[in-house]
Amino acid sequence: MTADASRGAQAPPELVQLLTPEGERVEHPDYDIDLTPEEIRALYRDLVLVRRVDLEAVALQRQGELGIWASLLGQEAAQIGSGRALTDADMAFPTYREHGVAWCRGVDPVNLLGLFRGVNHGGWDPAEHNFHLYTIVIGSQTLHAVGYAMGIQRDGAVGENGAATIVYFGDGATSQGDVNESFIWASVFNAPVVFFCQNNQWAISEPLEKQSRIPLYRRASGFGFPGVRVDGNDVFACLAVTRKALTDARSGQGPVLIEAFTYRMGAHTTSDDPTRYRVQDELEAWKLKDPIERVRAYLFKNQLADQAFFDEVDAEADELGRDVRKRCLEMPDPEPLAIFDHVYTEPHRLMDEERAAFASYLSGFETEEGGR
Amino acid sequence: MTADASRGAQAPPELVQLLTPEGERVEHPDYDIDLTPEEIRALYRDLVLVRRVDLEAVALQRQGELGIWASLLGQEAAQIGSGRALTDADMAFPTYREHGVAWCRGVDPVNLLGLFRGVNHGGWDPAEHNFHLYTIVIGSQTLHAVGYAMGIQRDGAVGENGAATIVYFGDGATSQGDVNESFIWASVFNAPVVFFCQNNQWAISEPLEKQSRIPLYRRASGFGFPGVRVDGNDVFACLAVTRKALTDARSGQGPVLIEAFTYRMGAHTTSDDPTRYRVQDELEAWKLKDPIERVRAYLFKNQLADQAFFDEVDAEADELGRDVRKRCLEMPDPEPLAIFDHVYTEPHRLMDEERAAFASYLSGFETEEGGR
Amino acid sequence: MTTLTLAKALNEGMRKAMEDDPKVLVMGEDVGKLGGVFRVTDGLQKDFGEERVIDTPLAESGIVGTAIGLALRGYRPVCEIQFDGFVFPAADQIITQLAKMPLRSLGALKLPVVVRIPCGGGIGAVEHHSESPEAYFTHTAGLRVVACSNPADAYAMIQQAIRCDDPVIFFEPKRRYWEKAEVDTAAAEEWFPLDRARVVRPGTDVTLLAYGPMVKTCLEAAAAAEEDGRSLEIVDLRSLNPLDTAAIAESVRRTGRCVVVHEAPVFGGFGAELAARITEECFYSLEAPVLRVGGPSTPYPPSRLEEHYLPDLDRVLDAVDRAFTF
Amino acid sequence: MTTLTLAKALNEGMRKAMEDDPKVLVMGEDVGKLGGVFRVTDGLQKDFGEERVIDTPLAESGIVGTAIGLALRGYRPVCEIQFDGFVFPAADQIITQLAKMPLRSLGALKLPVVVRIPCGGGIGAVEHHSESPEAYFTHTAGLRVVACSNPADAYAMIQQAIRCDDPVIFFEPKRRYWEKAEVDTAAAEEWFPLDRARVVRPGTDVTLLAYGPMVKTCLEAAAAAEEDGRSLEIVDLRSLNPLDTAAIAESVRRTGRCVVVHEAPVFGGFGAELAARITEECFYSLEAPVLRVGGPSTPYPPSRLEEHYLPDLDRVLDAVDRAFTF
Ligand SMILES: Cc1ncc(C[n+]2csc(CCOP(=O)(O)OP(=O)(O)O)c2C)c(N)n1
Ligand SMILES: Cc1ncc(C[n+]2csc(CCOP(=O)(O)OP(=O)(O)O)c2C)c(N)n1
Ligand SMILES: [Mg+2]
Ligand SMILES: [Mg+2]
Repeated sequence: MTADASRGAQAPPELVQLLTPEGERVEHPDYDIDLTPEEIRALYRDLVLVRRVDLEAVALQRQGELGIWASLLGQEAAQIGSGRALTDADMAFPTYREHGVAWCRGVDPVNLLGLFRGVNHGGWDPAEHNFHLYTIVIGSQTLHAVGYAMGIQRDGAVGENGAATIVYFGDGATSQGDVNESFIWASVFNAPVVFFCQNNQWAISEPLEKQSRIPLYRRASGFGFPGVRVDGNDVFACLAVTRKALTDARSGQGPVLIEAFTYRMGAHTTSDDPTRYRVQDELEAWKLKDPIERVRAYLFKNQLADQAFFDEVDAEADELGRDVRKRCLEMPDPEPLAIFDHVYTEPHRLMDEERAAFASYLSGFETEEGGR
Repeated sequence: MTADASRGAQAPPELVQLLTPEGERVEHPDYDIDLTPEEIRALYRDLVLVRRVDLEAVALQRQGELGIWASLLGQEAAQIGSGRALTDADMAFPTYREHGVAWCRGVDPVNLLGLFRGVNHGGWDPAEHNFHLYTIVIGSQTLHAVGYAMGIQRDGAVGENGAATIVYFGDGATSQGDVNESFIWASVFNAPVVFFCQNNQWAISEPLEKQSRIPLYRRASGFGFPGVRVDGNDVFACLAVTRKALTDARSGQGPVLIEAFTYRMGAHTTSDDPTRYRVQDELEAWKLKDPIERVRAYLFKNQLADQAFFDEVDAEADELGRDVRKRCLEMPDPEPLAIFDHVYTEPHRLMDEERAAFASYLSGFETEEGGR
Repeated sequence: MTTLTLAKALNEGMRKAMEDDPKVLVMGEDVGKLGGVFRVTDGLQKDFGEERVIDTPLAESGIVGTAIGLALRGYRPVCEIQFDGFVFPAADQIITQLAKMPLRSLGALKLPVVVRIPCGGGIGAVEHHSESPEAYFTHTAGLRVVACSNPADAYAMIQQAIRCDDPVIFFEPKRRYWEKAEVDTAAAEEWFPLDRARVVRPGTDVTLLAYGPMVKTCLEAAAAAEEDGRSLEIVDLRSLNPLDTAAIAESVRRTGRCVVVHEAPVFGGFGAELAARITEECFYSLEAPVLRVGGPSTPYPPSRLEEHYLPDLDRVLDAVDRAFTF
Repeated sequence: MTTLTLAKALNEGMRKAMEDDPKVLVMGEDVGKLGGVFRVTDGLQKDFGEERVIDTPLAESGIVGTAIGLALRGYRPVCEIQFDGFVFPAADQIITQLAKMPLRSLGALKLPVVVRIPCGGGIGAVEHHSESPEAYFTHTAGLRVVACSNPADAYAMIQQAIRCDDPVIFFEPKRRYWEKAEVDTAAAEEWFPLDRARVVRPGTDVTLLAYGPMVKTCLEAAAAAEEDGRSLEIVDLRSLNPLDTAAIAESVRRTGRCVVVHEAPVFGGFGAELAARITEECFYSLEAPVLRVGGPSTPYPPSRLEEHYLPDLDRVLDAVDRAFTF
């Protein structure tokens, strides 16, 4: 195994893990979780379904139906574990890769595709799902999340039955000024926010060493709040750790940084070619830690689910994939004049003028039968 | 004493101190310094002279000769201690308050006044003194310093007889994205840079609690490099701690963050009115820790200097003050057409056109005997 | 009617807005106890508390970024950028987030955030404290950009900006902060619309377009020109985006000549948009090209040179003269 | 002479610059092993090592800020901003530091930093990946701003930019990256000056001013117009700041009509400066106002709408037609 390939191949000692890659339940002194078989099967189902949606989206991109897609392959446990820790009142701020969290928030997967298909910049109402729009400018959403959390404080919604905010970002994002400023704001105002960093080891072609020389969860200590590293491929641990962090935040104990140690199994996006910069061995090592396999193994070994269940979930996944595909193809292109819509909330003269001019320009083509 | 006034009134345990406010030499397990009487007297002289220059500048501002002045009062030890730790080959990046460091770098004090008088934006050649221009945009110089340090690395100038960079910034500056990005760059590239934060407890009207909930030196740990807090009013300790950090940096051991725990005894600038936001008690508490008094006491108690020496230094200071004042008043206003100079290094058509047009506009007044 | 300085008018306007709507927050560096370096927020923290008047950490991106988050939670933050030259660390949050998020949400989200920027020179300050960065924001679709020039407008416009559901970049002419005028603090419902230009001095020979600090300079020039027998019409743009093109064009068609005045560098400045747009609208009416008076296309100079840099009465009249040589 | 794509021409130009001067560095996100997301730096790290081709942490302010520091130490960094829409986190370092530091030092310091920005739309990308932010930089005194439109210029201009002792913002038309043309890699000393505009197609009826990606669009429009019996002259500006006003004015005086074309939103776009300046220079020669063709004054739309947003042959010809209705 090369030096590269050893990245994270052995679990670092500080990693919170509750379920081993082999599907063995292990104990952790600070974190525990007590899930019913039904809950575990539900988590399994989530994991399988979001992976299926993701695969379908990759296929849709290959077939030219999406301009690009950012796959979550390998990060399902981090997203489902943290996403299922949220209550309805909590607010989540994603990057562009949180398809699994979106799923937990009840966002219709087809709505995620609009952005990647190029029919809109974001296809859902954040308030409806308490799930903010995808954010592409790396790190900028962390400040929004902290501001939102400051709003929760001002609403008096911290304490019992309180609400919290969770914000997602990648390992690369930790280098942005905004992310560090968000740590400052959150700690100074003791805002109810959980920083959920999915360290998938890569920022496009750059390995973690280009962003930090120490484990990322330790960044929080420099700002005076707790940081914890969790096995990001362990859905139990992600759920437990995020649940605790959210509970603390909601009850007024301030921010927490969670580093979910995981791996980007696919390309950065469908435009990317990871063979140019990373070795196959690394991928192989991480395949052994697959986030779905270990839950399956656990369910199986502990006889919490039978083959029929697995088949059922697979069938459901296929059906979901087909449905997403079908509805993706049905997504209409926006009207040309939509360019001018929603730029401003209130009437805006320049928009009106330009819209009218463009409409008249377009109607010129109609009379000319399609122009020159 | 109010809660406010207790800020830093008792030395925190982690503070490196070698000379108490009372002028007693104390030992520190990690830092020591062995200074000849002559060296100590030289430090004393530095402290007194830069304070005198500063006082003169404040007076010049009051008399309308400077537009504004940012006083270093109270921060002399932090600046002289760190400034005297530098070798000629080291490069320093200041804020707008590092008059003491400028002194150590051999910058003529009068040159510092140009910016504040409004005759230029910076009146010295940084390469001549290895002292960069004053930077007003908070924190931006930290990245310049790290880039410069990366240049030192590329020049092969790390190691024995190596060079390092030191960059100054305030407690408020630690909140800026740029400063945190500079920590990332420095640690990832292991750049030979010393981050010298003068925590003078205030960012204009905002106390440190608005920027951090833990001591600032601990910020470094979040980025994986050492941080140390030094008594910023103790010139011995500042010299010792900075010297060690620079030695480490020069020899390839990477960045260090030094938090010099000090106090802004004056207003933020001459435009500021600190009575609006801070209590007199706090000031009184800090007066007891004056950076000059303790050296004087030490010299006196240990009979390393006599009254004649102190008188001599005071006389020199007065002379320096007079000289600075005289030469300040002599500073000519720039020519109007200087507006177009040095905007570009190479010839630039627009500058030429605008310069010519403005010259002709101005000459119109001459013929009209001063215009309308 | 009370007599207020421009700074105090803003202060009273914000106070009124905070009284009217508990969701209005004020945030920025030193806005609390100190009341801002220009005292524009003086007394607000004392009266509305630290939860509503927030001294923030020292980082402009953080200020605007968290204001966006607060707005997403239903608040109406009013951010203060301490000086014009310090808005650039917030450029990314303003340009890529504040301006675009409503569109990104297809209208589901609105961001009623006001970013107040004291702007312009003439106060003898050091670098970064005298700039006029409006062109960076007028070119940023999704933002409204307004500039007040006098106490009465300041009082009304800041409240209108706060009530507006779109993000507003609000420029304040810092060297006019201490100028006084009568302000009618009662006539809240009869405010002149936020997005309309106003003829502040009617005239017949040349139209002068100005905003913020230059309105007064133009008024002075008009008074001087009158003695020379020339009648200048002054239009205070007030809103730069959207621009009240119709009102401007109406004036220029009447006068046939137009001079644009701002402090920002001419090259690529907002005057370019004015000149280009007016020329297109009024091509047949123009006796001369639209002339631009502005700062040289250089960084703002050291303050001892600012009298040469800043457009003044003479520079304005010189341009007026030139407009008559065509 | 070799045939190169525009991307490869830039690559070869940088390679040449690195060979010629050991102080030239390349830095940015993913510029190393990956060779940049557009492969413009492909192979450079392999050949020049990690010390000279630096994969940086993910932060644009850090990239430009440390590049400034490297330049202060005598290096000539070439920074890559991955996409146009991601330049804004670096806005402060570019606007308040890179552009102003030489002046601040009264000429003691020079900052030969190149900031490369792939720009423009037409590649079916998501938000922030198709923008044309040139107007933010043309208005920033202290910066040079250039835009290449074809492989031959790309090869020469990137080397000229690197040799230039002033900071240069270097725009690359990303949708033209894969277009090929003959490049004379030998004629280094006979390069057309970096700050000159070039007539890329002579004509007599209308002058079209364009730069970057729109030059090709204008050439297509000119070919189509020729069939209609109209002769369009195309000027490729190449340098936006400084602008080659003389060359442009010479053309417009001859043709009497001018259309400006860029992808950026029209409102406050660089076309405004062109229109204002040309009108002032050529007032008596203009048969029609300078017309501007550009993106709507809205954020760049989702890619399924970009064909409507981007100026195309039809929009250009429509403006040409309108120029004849005056
Ligand atoms: C400000 C900014 N700079 C650059 C980019 C281009 N970019 C998109 S994703 C990415 C890497 C992000 O890495 P990481 O934060 O680790 O998240 P991941 O993609 O691995 O989930 C980059 C550089 C961007 N979107 N925004
Ligand atoms: C980017 C930026 N924002 C705001 C300011 C205005 N300002 C000047 S000094 C200052 C406080 C700085 O505090 P600190 O970093 O502690 O340094 P000190 O002045 O105490 O030495 C502020 C807010 C600035 N210069 N730059
Ligand atoms: Mg990553
Ligand atoms: Mg301070």
